[in-house]
Amino acid sequence: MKIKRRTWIKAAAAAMAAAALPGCKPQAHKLVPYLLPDDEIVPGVADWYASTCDECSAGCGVLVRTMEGRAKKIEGNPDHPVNEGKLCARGQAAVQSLYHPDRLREPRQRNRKSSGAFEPITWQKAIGVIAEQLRSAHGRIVMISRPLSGTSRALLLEFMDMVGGRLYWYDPAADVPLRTALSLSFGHVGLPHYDLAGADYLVSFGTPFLEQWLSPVSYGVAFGRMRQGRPTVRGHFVHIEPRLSLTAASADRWIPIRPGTEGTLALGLGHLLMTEQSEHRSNHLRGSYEALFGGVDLKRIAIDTDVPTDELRRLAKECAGARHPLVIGGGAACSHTNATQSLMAINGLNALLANIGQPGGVRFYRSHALPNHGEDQTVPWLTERLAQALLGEFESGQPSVLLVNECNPVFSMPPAMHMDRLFARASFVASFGPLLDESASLADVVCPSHHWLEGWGDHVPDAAMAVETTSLRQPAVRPLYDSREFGDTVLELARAVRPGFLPVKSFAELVKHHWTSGFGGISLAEQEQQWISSLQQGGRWKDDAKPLSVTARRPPTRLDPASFMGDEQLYPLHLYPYPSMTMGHSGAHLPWLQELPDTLTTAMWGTWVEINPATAARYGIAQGDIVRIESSRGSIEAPAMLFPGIRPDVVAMPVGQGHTSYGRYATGRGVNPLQLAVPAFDHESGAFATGATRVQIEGTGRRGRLVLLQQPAVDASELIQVDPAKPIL
Amino acid sequence: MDTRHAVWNDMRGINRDLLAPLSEVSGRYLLLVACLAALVAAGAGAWLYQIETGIGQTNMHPPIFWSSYIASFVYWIGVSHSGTFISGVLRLTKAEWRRPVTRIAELMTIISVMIAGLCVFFHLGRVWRWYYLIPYPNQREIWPDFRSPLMWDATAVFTYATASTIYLYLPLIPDFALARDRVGGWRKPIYTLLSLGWKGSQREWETLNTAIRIITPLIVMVMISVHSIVGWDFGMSLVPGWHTSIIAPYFVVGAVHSGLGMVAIGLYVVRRTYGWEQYIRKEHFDKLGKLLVVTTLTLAYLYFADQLTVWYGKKPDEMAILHSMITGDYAVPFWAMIALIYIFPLALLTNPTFRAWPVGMLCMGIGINIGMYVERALIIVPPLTHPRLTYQWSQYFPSWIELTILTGALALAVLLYVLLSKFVPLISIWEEKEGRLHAAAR
Amino acid sequence: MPPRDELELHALFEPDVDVMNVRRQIAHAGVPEGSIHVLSPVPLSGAASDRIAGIPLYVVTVLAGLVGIGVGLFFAAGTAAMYPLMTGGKPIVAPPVVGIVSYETMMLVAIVTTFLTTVVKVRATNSEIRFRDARIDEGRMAVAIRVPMVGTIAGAVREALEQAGAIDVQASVIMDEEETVAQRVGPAASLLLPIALAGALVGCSQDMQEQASYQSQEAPRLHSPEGSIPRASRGVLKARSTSAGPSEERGAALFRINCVHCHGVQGDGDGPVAPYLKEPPGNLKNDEVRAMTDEQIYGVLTEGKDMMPSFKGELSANERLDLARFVASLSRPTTVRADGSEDH
Amino acid sequence: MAEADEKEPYRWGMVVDLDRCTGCEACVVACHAENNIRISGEREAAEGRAINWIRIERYWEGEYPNVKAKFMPVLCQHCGNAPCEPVCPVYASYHTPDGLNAQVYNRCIGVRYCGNNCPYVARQFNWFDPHWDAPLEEQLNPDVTVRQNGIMEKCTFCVQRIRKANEQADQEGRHIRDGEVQPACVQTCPTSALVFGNRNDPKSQVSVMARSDRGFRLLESLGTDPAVTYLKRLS
Repeated sequence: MKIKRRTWIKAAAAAMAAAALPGCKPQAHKLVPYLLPDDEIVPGVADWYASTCDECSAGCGVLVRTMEGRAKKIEGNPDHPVNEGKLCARGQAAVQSLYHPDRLREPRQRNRKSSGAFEPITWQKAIGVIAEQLRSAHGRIVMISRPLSGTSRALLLEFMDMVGGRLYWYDPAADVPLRTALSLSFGHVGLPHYDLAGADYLVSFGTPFLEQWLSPVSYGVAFGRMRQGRPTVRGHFVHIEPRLSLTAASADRWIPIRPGTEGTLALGLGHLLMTEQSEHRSNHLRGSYEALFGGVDLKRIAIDTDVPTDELRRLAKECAGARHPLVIGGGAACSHTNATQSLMAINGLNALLANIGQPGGVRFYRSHALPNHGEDQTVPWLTERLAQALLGEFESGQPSVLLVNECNPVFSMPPAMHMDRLFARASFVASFGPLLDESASLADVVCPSHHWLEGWGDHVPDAAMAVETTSLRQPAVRPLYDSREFGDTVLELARAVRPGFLPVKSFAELVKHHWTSGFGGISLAEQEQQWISSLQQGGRWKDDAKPLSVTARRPPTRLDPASFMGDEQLYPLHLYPYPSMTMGHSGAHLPWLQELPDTLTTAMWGTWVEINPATAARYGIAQGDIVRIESSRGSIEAPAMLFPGIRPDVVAMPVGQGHTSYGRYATGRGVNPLQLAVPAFDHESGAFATGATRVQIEGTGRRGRLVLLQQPAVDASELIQVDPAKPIL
Repeated sequence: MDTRHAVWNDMRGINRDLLAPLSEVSGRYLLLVACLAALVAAGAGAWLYQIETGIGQTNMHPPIFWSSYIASFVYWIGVSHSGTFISGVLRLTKAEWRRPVTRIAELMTIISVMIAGLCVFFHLGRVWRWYYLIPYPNQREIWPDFRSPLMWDATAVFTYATASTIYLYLPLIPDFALARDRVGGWRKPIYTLLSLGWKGSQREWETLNTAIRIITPLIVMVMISVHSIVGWDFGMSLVPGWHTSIIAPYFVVGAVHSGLGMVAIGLYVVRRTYGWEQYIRKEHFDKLGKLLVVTTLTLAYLYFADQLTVWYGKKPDEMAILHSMITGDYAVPFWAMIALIYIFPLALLTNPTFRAWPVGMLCMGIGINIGMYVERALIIVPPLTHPRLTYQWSQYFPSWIELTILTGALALAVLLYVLLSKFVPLISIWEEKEGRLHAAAR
Repeated sequence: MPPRDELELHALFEPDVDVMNVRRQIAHAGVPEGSIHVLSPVPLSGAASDRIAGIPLYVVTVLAGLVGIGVGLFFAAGTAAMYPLMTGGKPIVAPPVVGIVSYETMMLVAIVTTFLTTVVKVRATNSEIRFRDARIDEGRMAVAIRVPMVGTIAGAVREALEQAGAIDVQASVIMDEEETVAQRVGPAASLLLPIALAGALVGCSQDMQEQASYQSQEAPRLHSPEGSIPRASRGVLKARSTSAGPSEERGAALFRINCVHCHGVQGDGDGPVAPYLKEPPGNLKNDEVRAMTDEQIYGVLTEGKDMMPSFKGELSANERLDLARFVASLSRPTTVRADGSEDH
Repeated sequence: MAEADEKEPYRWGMVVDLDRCTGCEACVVACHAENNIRISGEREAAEGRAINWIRIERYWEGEYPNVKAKFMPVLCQHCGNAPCEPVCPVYASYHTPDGLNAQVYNRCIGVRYCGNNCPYVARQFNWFDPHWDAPLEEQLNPDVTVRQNGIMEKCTFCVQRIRKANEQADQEGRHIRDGEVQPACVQTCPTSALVFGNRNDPKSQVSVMARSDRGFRLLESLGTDPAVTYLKRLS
């Protein structure tokens, strides 16, 4: 093989050339300038829009970081009195609900008779169809909506008066028994302000105030202050609940009482406060509570509640000795047939401890609202008993038009209520939610409303606050799809039914009108200036709310024991469904929340059943086994989670999963424990007693799939650590 | 004197025997090459799939970031040390029985170093950016961080690969000359090139022998440094169970132990396929067995010393690892490893008849290598699955992609060996002749 | 190696020949010691070995080792000192690390240099010998002698060889060889080609240049929502901390940037673009402008006026206010200073 | 303790008050929203590959009925003597002058030794390329790189916010005020359990709280000198 020198040089040159080949250019990035420059957008610089979060009814003030017309991040508004710059997990995840891939993009209609599939229609057609139904319904109209406040509440009330329909608020996390108990005890409609930050001794009967209860962020901020906010005082916190919930985990002491006996324990505590600890507390109220707390047998209470008497005495002594004791009830206490009575007893304790209206106690304020907001009309809550009555009415031949706004009763109400039958019976159903959830998929016409980051509105906090707060909501981004503001849809419907309903052009203008007219007699320019500064600040909050002097009107006279559904022998265990701490009742469609590990069990992307390790051992169940849970109404299956923080006679399951139609991340994931719930209602409030069902569990021998953050990818991880130091050699 | 004369006459026979594999290509050989190539292709396909979709195809997850690829890297580096150790030490001690063994072992060295290098590339998350490891001048003014044990690894393995290639090539020069004169076809020009025009004059012999005498101690020192550095990859970390001072010597002895096992396999296979009973005699297997006993005892001693201090000290984070191995998730592989690399060798290799029995030595070699592979995996995986924060304890088992790639790598090693045996005489011909002359002279 | 007319004699011997005796006889026949080569299939021990010229190999190894340490020091210590980056609280140049890396590079350079020297030495010695009889490997000895063609030495040596018992003696004339160099290097070049190509492929991937997130000014461009007022809005006048100079200066600067090309440097409406416009830009010094209040000028700047575009998107509210004040000052009777110079 | 270096005004650190932490995990979601962390999906989460730059570890103590669940937010501790830095062969992980443990995404080749060497298991790895169903990618933060597969990533104390505050402070010719720059988790923590600030400034809130007698540091015995100080829970 002879290669001449020249050929060798040519080969080398070719090699060099090959090496220089690859100048592959990166993809060209086009910079697209604006045709008409946008007055607010400076490329690369973020705009911050002040608004109000609408993921739950607390209404925290938020600042939305927007870059070139795209919402990037939601942060707390530091000036806002509700959340003081902080936000909960759900608030942070709200951006994903704006850009959710399965949001409805335009109004759709479903022909019930034919295939039942939804076809897109125009807005005129949708409004026309609904208006036609409203006109022909002659007043037989029922509207179920999530609780609204401010201008949208006033508008909806006026609309419903105009069409002669009935309006109900529906929110699965509304704790209706607590509201009923408060109005019965103190004759006051609104929720008081539990001043945790000022309290130095807190007793909580099942209240999940650190999870998703009424105003989670404000209670989070208050809890932080109660613990470490004051240099010399550290608030002591005792939590009483059958299961060690996230709130119980932050308590100094957790008292696992038997389900349904919160009221009984309150009686015992009240009795001790009146008798043995009476010298600490002024007993001017002795008379009115004598009937309730007087004749009480402590031993009986100890047996019923499974709480030793010395524990009860210690609680009473500490409670009486504290300077600012506070007792709150809710959450678990609301899920039994004697809920309202127990809560009235619990609130009675506050009266006994004379902390009503005191700093660190239960404080009531005059509910305020901007003028002509119709605050005098109270809107009834759609409790399950009321829903059953409605179903009866619809089935007895008087079906009416059903309007549903941003709530999902078909899923969140227990299936025993047959909400699907109510929707089927209704002559016509219209839904205004953003997603095609279970309720919307049974509707005839679906008109998607703007996401709260795309729309206008204002919000008055549900619970009373020391600072009189009204917060504003302004769009941070332009609407993504062909959806409309809910207010605008209502206005158009109203005008279709009765022309000339309201002089305003749009809902945004209505909100502005309400706000500017509320500023009193100042010039137009000044009103505009006030409006702009309110928008920039995120609302208006004068600092002094007028306290309301409240007297305990009718003390509770008797306390019935909680009744449970299902035979004691056949179904020995209590079912304890609790709202999932990551998703709550309605957050399952957000991937960030699905992926958020439930802090106590560290489980993600699914449902599980929590069983006390001793009970699990008795039934021969290991961590991760599929367990069948059976009640008299049916049975479901879920993987078992050995959970040391639960009573042996109770099994707990998170509520929030098991959707059949709620976006790609939630549909067909997990299981809804409320399927097992046997119908039982709280006497006074009519709310469904979700904790009143007895169940039986048995291992199916199959292995389930528990997705855990702790000890990842370990199929049979025992949650209870084997003590590594156990000698083996 | 006549025996010396017999040896001289017999040289033609030696040439014929030892050059036999180079010439005939049997059907069985082609079949073997074909199925090995298929396995290699499967491994390469799995690797491309892993590069394309992401290294998530493996079963690794926090806290287990290293797993079977690094275990294979350590195993192959360990096996590669057999060649240098045997040919190096035996040449230093002038042990006569080294003659047929050295080249078989050195060929294994070259191939296993290459496969070890390949395992590193399987392991890299962004393998197309591997050249960041090379210290080349660049406008970003950034350079590999030589404080990282992995850069010591890179330097050491590169040095070791170059050195062992040289150490294999030097004694091959005379054999290439011999082959150049006898083998035709496409190999002749390559042999001509590789034999550097070797004529066999005494001055050439003298140069060659001095060179080999100089490089032998150097390469043994390199061998010890390379596997200590591979040990320090783990020793330098804070992972409980890795951060021990004994890990470097333990790895070196472990390497030699698995290397000797592999050589035993090599000897038996070569002897069996080419029928070189009178070249690779029972005496070789016996001597190899003796060496194995020595390494088994040393390794057992080091391992016992390490685990004793852990067990007696009872530090929780290290006890957790010991527990997981003795009674926990990794008990089965642990006790299998103990049996394969300590109990069977000590029990069987101590009696001479077994040592001299080639089939026995083959099984012993295979057992030791499987045991050592499991031992490397048990060094890497249990400490990673039990970090100090018990919240992160986890489990790991290789995924099918990892197993395919690693079997592909093993098949590639055997394929290269089989192909090389057609190109390079497996037993050093001139050393064999020289050995016989020495034996005859005594 | 200039071609010389020389002869090479090959003598094949039985293995048991006394090599020393043969060597003495040939030397006696007048051949210098250096050009006698004894070829054997295995290294002959002791006496028969020729002396090796040149520096001993171990010296080369030791020197190469020292060079290797230097290379190691450069790589580990030198580069770390040149690009000092703090990691893990460890010293920038860590002695044990430099030690390990230098140890490795020392070994590398030492072994490679020894090998290269051996190759050179072996090539040097065996290039003197032209011919190798294949039968050496089958257990024969051979002696190769190089003698000049002319003269009687060749015949004398041939006899001495036959006398010493040579089985077969051959002679061959030394040929010219120059193409061996190319022969050697050709295959090496072909090896270089694939490596260069492989190197080329590597630099082609563009990791993370294509970001899933929208970079600024990336299509599709969206607009901000109508009616909403961000916290630090550009459209809302706010009391501004006087960071930059007085308002006039800022106004002048903005005028120079945004307005001069139509309204001209002095604001007379004679800017370079003016002739190309359908309607001539307004002369800012005429009385119509003088009559306008600052707010009205601000309005014109914000909304634009017939041909003039709106500057709402370009300038923030405060910038437009400064610009309006400056434009007003252009047309207003300038406050005549005491020394009569106009106050621009 | 790496000594406070006068020339460098900032050394960022964090204090976690365990007595305030209620385990509500708002910090985890805020971190996901701010730093473009991928949605790993159920399969990847089941394989233990869910990426959380900050996670709330829950440890059970005791047996029923007096059982307690203790929460421990764990994130990258930005150690002074970080074990993950010297072991990286390509300088992808190094220590910035202002006390942050920086992770250079483009430089990382995925050797993952730093992941092994971190005793806090604070480093996460991108096993696959991330994927966002349209239009979720509209939410991605342009200031933070979207990482591809084969790259190690971890908490950066929201370095994009720190750098923006640096620029802002330099523009106004002053130092960054205490509390002016806050990572997303510190900003959203309802009970203010997380506090972030400059450890070089003895009067900053984080320095004051770090000196509290309840203070301890995670796995301090390893000598990693973490920048995060935990305050013990009292009940």
